[in-house]
Amino acid sequence: MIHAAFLIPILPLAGFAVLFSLGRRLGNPLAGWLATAMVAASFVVTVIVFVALFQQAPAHREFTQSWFTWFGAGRLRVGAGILVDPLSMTMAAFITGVSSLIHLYSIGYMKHDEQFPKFFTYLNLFVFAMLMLVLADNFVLSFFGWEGVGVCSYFLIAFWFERDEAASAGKKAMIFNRIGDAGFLVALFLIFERTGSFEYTTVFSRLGHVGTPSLVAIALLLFLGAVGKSAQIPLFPWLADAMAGPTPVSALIHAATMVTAGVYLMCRINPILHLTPDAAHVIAWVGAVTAFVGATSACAQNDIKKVLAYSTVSQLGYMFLAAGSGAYVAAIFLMLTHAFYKALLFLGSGSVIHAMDEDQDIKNMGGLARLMPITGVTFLIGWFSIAGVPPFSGFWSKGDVLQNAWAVTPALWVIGAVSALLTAYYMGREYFLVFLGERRWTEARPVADGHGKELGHGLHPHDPSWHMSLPLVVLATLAALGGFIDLPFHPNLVFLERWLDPVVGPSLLQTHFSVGQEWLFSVVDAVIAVTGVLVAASVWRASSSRPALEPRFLFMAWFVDRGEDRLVARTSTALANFTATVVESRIVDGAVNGVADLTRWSGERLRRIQSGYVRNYALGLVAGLVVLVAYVLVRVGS
Amino acid sequence: MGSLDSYLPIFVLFVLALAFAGLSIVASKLLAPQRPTSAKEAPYECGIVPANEPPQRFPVRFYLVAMIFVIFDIEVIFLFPWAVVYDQLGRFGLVEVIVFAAAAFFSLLYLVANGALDWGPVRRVRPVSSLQSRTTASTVRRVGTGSGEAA
Amino acid sequence: MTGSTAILASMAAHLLAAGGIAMPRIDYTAILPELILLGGMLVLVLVSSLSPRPLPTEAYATATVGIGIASLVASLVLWRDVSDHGPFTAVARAVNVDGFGVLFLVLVSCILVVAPLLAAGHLRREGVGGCEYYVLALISGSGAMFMATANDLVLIFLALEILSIPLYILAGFDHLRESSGEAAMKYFVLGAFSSAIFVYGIALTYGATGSTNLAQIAAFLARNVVTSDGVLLGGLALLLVGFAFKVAAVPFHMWTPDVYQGSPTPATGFMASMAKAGGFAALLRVFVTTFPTLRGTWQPAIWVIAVLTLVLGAVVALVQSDVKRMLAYSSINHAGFVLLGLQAATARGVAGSVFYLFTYSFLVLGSFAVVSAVGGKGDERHGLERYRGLGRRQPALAVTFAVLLLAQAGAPFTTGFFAKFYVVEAAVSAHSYALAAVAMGTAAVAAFFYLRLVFLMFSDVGRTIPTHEGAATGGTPTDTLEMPSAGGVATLVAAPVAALVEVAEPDPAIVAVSPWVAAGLVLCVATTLVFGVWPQPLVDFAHQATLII
Amino acid sequence: MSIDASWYLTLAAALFTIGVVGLLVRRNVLVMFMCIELMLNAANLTFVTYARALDDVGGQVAVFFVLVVAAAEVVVGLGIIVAIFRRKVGATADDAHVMKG
Repeated sequence: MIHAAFLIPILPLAGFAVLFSLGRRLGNPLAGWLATAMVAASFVVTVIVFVALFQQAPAHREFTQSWFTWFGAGRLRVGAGILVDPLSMTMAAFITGVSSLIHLYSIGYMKHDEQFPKFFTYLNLFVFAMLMLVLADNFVLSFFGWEGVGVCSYFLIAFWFERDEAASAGKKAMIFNRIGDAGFLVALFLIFERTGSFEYTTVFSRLGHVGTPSLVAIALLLFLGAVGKSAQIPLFPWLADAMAGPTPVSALIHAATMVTAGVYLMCRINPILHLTPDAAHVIAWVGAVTAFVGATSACAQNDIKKVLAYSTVSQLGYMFLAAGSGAYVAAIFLMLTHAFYKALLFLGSGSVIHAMDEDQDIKNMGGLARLMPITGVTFLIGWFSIAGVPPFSGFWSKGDVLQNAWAVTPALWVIGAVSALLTAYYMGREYFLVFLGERRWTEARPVADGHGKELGHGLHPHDPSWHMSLPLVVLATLAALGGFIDLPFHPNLVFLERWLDPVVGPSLLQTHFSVGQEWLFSVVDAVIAVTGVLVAASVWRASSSRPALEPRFLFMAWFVDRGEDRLVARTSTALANFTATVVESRIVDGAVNGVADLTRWSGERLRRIQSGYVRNYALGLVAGLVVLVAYVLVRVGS
Repeated sequence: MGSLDSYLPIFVLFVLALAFAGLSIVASKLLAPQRPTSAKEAPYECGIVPANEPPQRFPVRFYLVAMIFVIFDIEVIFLFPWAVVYDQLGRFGLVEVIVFAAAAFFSLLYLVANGALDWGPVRRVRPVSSLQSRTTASTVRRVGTGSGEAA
Repeated sequence: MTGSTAILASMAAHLLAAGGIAMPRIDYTAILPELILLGGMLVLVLVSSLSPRPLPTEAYATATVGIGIASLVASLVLWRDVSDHGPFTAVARAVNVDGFGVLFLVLVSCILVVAPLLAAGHLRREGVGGCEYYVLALISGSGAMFMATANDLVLIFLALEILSIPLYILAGFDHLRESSGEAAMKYFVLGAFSSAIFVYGIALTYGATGSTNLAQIAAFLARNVVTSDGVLLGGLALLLVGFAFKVAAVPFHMWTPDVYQGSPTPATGFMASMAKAGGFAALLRVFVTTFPTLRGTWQPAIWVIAVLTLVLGAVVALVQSDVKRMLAYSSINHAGFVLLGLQAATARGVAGSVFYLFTYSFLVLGSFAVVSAVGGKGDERHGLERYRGLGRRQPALAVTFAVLLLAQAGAPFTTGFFAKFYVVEAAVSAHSYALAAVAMGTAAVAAFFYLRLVFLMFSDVGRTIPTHEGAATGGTPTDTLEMPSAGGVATLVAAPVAALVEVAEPDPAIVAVSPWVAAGLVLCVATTLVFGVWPQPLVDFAHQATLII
Repeated sequence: MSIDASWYLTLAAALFTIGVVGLLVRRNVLVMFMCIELMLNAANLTFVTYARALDDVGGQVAVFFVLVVAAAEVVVGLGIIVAIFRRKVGATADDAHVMKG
C-alpha cells in the first residue's frame, strides 16, 4: 500500500488541473466541492500509506519512490521522487487533514465571492506544492515545493487585489520570502558542491566528508530560508500584513501549514544540525526571542486576526526553539497541535468576521458567545489549548518544548515561560473582548463592508452554516485531545517520539529528567497557563480599554517593521536612488545603451545587405563559397 | 594515341556533314538567280498572305503542356536501364516498375482531373477551389477510358 | 513522380553498390515510415482526382494527421527495433537505420501530425483548400526522412531535392499574393543554385574517395591520411555550402527573411521546421560521422559560420517591424545555436543539437500558426502594432503566443531553456568558450525582441486596433475564455482548445481561430511546457539516439 | 596528344564557373535558370569522368538522378516563372524585390 504514496500529491494536482481549465464552468459551489474532494481523497490515501508504514518494523520505515529523472546535465542528476518516512507522512497527514477541513470551511466562507473557482484553484495548487515540499526525496524538489507554496501564498494574500492593502501585503510577503529563498538557493549550491548530490539520504550519508565550516554555512543558510518562510526575527512583519488575505487562507497557509515549512526543513536536516551545535544554538535563540516578541506584540493588537498572526509568529518561535534545542519531536509535536488550535482559532475568527460583517476590530465586538454558541465554545477550546491549560493539547506540546529548552540553558526556559504566560494572557484578552462582556456593537448601525459599500441591514450575529461549523468542531476536538499522542511521564506513552525515532532519533538531544522532574515541569506549566488566563480575566472581563496595557511600541510590534523600513528599505532606496541616478544613468546605462545602440545600429546596417534583389543574395552565397574554398585551399597549401 | 583512333570515324562524319552543308549553301548562292520581289521577301506561310501578326505571347497553356511533357518525358530515363536488365530483375523488377508506373499514372490522373490537359482557347485552368462541375464520370471521360461518350 | 524516384533511388543505389546484377533485396520495413508518407500521398492525390466534388480541406488535414500518426507508429516500432537489436543498414546500404536517423523519423512524423492541424484554418480562410498543401507536405516530409537516414551522398542529394522542391511550391502556393510568388522565385533560384553547388561537391568527393557511400568514404578516410587533397576538401566545402543554405546559416541565409515573409504563413512554419530538421540531420551525420578525420579543417569553418549566424540573426531581428520577418531572423539565430552542437562534434553536442531541433520544431510551427491567425484574411497584417493589446482582446491566443515566444527566448520551465542549455553546455565542454559566450550574448539580444512582442501583446493601450475605434470588442477576456466550442467541452484536453477557439470574427480586431488550429496550438504549447518542466525523457531520447550512432 | 581525365575535369570546372557567373550577371530568370542547368551538367561531367577514371559504375548512375532532378527543377521553376509572369509582363528577376531589409 505504500506504493500508493504517489497519489498523495497527484490528487490535489489533478484537482488543480481540472479547476484551472474547467473551474469557471463548474462554478459555485461545484468547484469548491471538487477541490475539497480531491484533498480529502489525498488525506484518505495518506492515512492508508501511514497505516501501511506503521505496520513495518521501525527500522524499515523509510521508502524512496523514484518517479523519473527530472533533469540532468553532467554529473548533476535531479530526480523527482518522494521519500516516505515517519516524518514526511506525519506532515502529509496533518497537511491533508487540516486542508480538507479548511477547504470545506471555505465553501461556506467564500460563498459570495465572484472569484470562487479561482480561490479553490489556488488552494489545490497550494496543497500540491506543500505536499511536494514535505514528500520530496531531494532538496531541489523540496525547493520547487517551497517556491510553489510561496507563489500560492502570494496569489492568495493578494486574492482581493483590488484592495490596496491586500496587493501590497502580497508584495511584501513575496519580498520577505525572497530574502529567505536566496539563502536556501545558495545552500543548495553549497550542498551539491560539497556532497555531489541533492538527495536527502545521499547527502546525509556523505556529511562525514564535509568540513564543519561548510556545514555551519549550509545550516545557517537553510535557516535563513526558514526564517523568511516561517516569519522569524527579523523577517516576520510580512505575516501580520498577510492577514489581508481571506481568513481560510490565513488559517491554512499562515498558521497551519506553509509557515511551518521552515520548522519541517530544520527537522529534515537534523543530521546536519546535529553536527553543528553552534548553528543549532543560533536557531534556538532566534526562536526564543521571536516567541517573546510575537507574544508581546499580540498583547496590544486590536484586529482579531492580527492577534492571531503575532501569536503564530510567537508559536513558530517556540518550534524553532525546540528544533534548535535538538528536540525535533517536540517541534513536530507543537507543529501538529498548533496546526489544530491555530486553524481552529482562525476559522473561528473567520466566523466572527462573517457575523460582524467584515469588521475585524475586537474593540467593536463583545458578548458574541451567547449568539454564536458553537463558535464561542470551540474558540474557548482553542484558547485553552494555546494557553497550555491542562489537559488541552497545547499544555503537552509546549511543556515538551520548555522542558527541552531548560536542558539547553535555563535562560531559554525563562524566555519561553514568560512568553507562555503572555500567550495565555493575550488570547484571554481576545476571548473576553470578542465573546464576553458587553456588546459594543449595535444591531441597527449601518456597517460598511470591505469594499466601502453601505449595507442597509443591521447585524444579526449567528453561527455559520454547517460547512463552516463542522470543521470548527472537528478541529476543536483535535485541539482538545491532540496532546495525547505524546505524553511524558512514561516511556510507553511517548507515541510520537517512538514513531519519529527512525528519522530524528540519532540526532535527538537526550535529556533525562526523572519522573519527579517531569511532574514539576508540568505543574509549573499549568500554573503559568492558569495565571495567564486569570490575569486576562481580571483585566478584560469588565473593561474594553486599558491603554497602559496596550503600549504603542507593542502595537507596532516593537517597531521592527518600521525599523526595517527605515534602516533597510530606506537605506536601500537611497542607495538605489544613488545607483539609479549616478551609477546607473552614467555608467551602466551608458554601457547598456551604448551596447543597445551599437546593436541597433549594426542591425540597421546589416539589414541593408538584404537588398531584395535575388542576384545580390546569390552574390552573398558565392562570396561565402569563395571564402570557404579559399580557406580550404590555404589549408591544403600549408 | 590509341584512344583517339576510335573517334576517327566520328570526326570524318563530322567533316563530311559540315562540308555538305556548306557546299549546298555556297552552291545555291552561286547558282540561283537573284531577282527579289516583295512577295518573295515576305515570310513563308504556305503560300498564303499572312492575315495578321502572330500573337506576341503564347498562352500559358502552352508552357503548361510543355512542362508536363518534360516531366513525363524524363520518367522514361528510368525505363531504359530497367528494360536493359529486365530479365535478370525478374518479378522484383516488375513490381518496382509497376509501383513506378502507378505513381506516374496517379500524377497524370491528377493533372487530368484538374483540367491541365484540356486544350483550347477558351477554357482556363480552373482554380482548385472551384471545381463544381467535376465528377468521377467527367474525369474518367477525359482520361479516355469511357471512349464511347468521349465524342 | 518524386516519390517513385526515391524508391528507384534505393534500387539503383543497390546496383551501384553491387557492381553486377545481384537480386536486389529491399527491407521494406526499414523504410516503412517513408513508404507510409508516399503511399498516403498517392492516395490523397487519387482521392482528390476522383472525388465527385471537392472535399473540404479539413478532410485532407484529418487524413494527413492519420498518415502522420501511422508513420509515427512505424518510426517508434523501428526505434524499438534499433534499441533492441542495434543499428543496421538496409536497401543495399543506402539507408541507415540507427537511433539518430529514427529519431528524426519520429520528429518528422510529429511535424506532420501538427502542421496539418495548424494549416487547415488558414487554407480555408484564404480559399486555397484542396489536397495540394498536404500532398506537398507529405512529399517534403518523406524527403526529410530520407535525408536523416541516408547513408549515401547521392541519396542525400535526392532526398534534399524531394524535401526542397515541394517547399518551393509551398512558398508560392498562395497565387493571389504577389509576395508569395516573389518568395517562391527567390527560394527556387537560390535553392536550385545551392543544389547545383551541392551536387558538384558530391562529384568532387566521389572523385577523391571513390565512393558516395558514407560508410565507405569514412572507411577510405580512415585508411588513407588525406589532409591536403584539394579535391576532397573543395568537395567538402561545397557540401557545406549546400547544407548551410538549407539550414539558413550565414552567409548562405539571405533567402530566409524574404521567403519566410512572403510564403503563406503555414507554409513558412512548415518549411522552417522541416527544412531545418532534414538539413541538420544530414549535416550532422555527414560531418560528424563521415568526415571526423577532417575535423581540424571543418571545425574552424563551422565556428565562424556559427558566430556569424548567431550574431546576424539576433541583431537584424532586433530592427524588424514585421513579425514574420522578425521570426525569420530569429530562426537564423536558432540555426546558430544548433550549429553549436555540430561545432563541438561530440556525442553530447550532437545530442544537444538534436534536442534543440526537436523542441524548436514545435515552437516555430506554433508561432507561425499564431501569426497566421493574427494576420487575418489576406495573410498580410503582420506588423508589430497589430499585436498591441492582443492580450486583452484574445487572452488565450496571446498567452499561447507568449509561451511560444518565451520558450524561443529560452525562458526556464520551457523546452527552449533546456535546448539552449544543452548546446551551450556541449560547447563549453568542448572548450569552445568564446562561441558559448557569443551564443549567450545573442540569446540576451534575442530575448529583447521576443519580450518586446510579449509586452506589446499585454500592453493595455488599444482594446481595439486604431482603424476600428468605437467598435465593440465583442467580448471581455472572460467572455472569450468562456466561449464554448460547438461540440461541448467535456475533457481536460478540450478545455484549452475551447479557450483558444474563436468561431467568427465578430469584430475586425478579433481574429478567427478554428478548432483545428486551436488543437494544434495546444499540442505545441503542451510539448513546450511538459518537456520544459520535465525534459529528461526527451534528453534521454536524444542521447540514446546519438550514442547508438 | 593524350586527353586524360584532368581535361574533362577542367572543362567541368569551367562550365561550373560559367554557370555561377552567368547566374550572377543575368537578369532574365529563364537565363539564370539555364545557368543552373549548366552547373548541374558540369557536375554530371565530373561524375562521368571520375566514374571512368575509377572504373566504377556508381558515378554514371548518379548522373541519371541528377538529370531527373534537373528536369523536376525545370518544371517547378517554369511553373513559378509562369505564375509570376502572368502578373507582370516581361519581368526580370530584379523586378521582384518587394521584400527586403
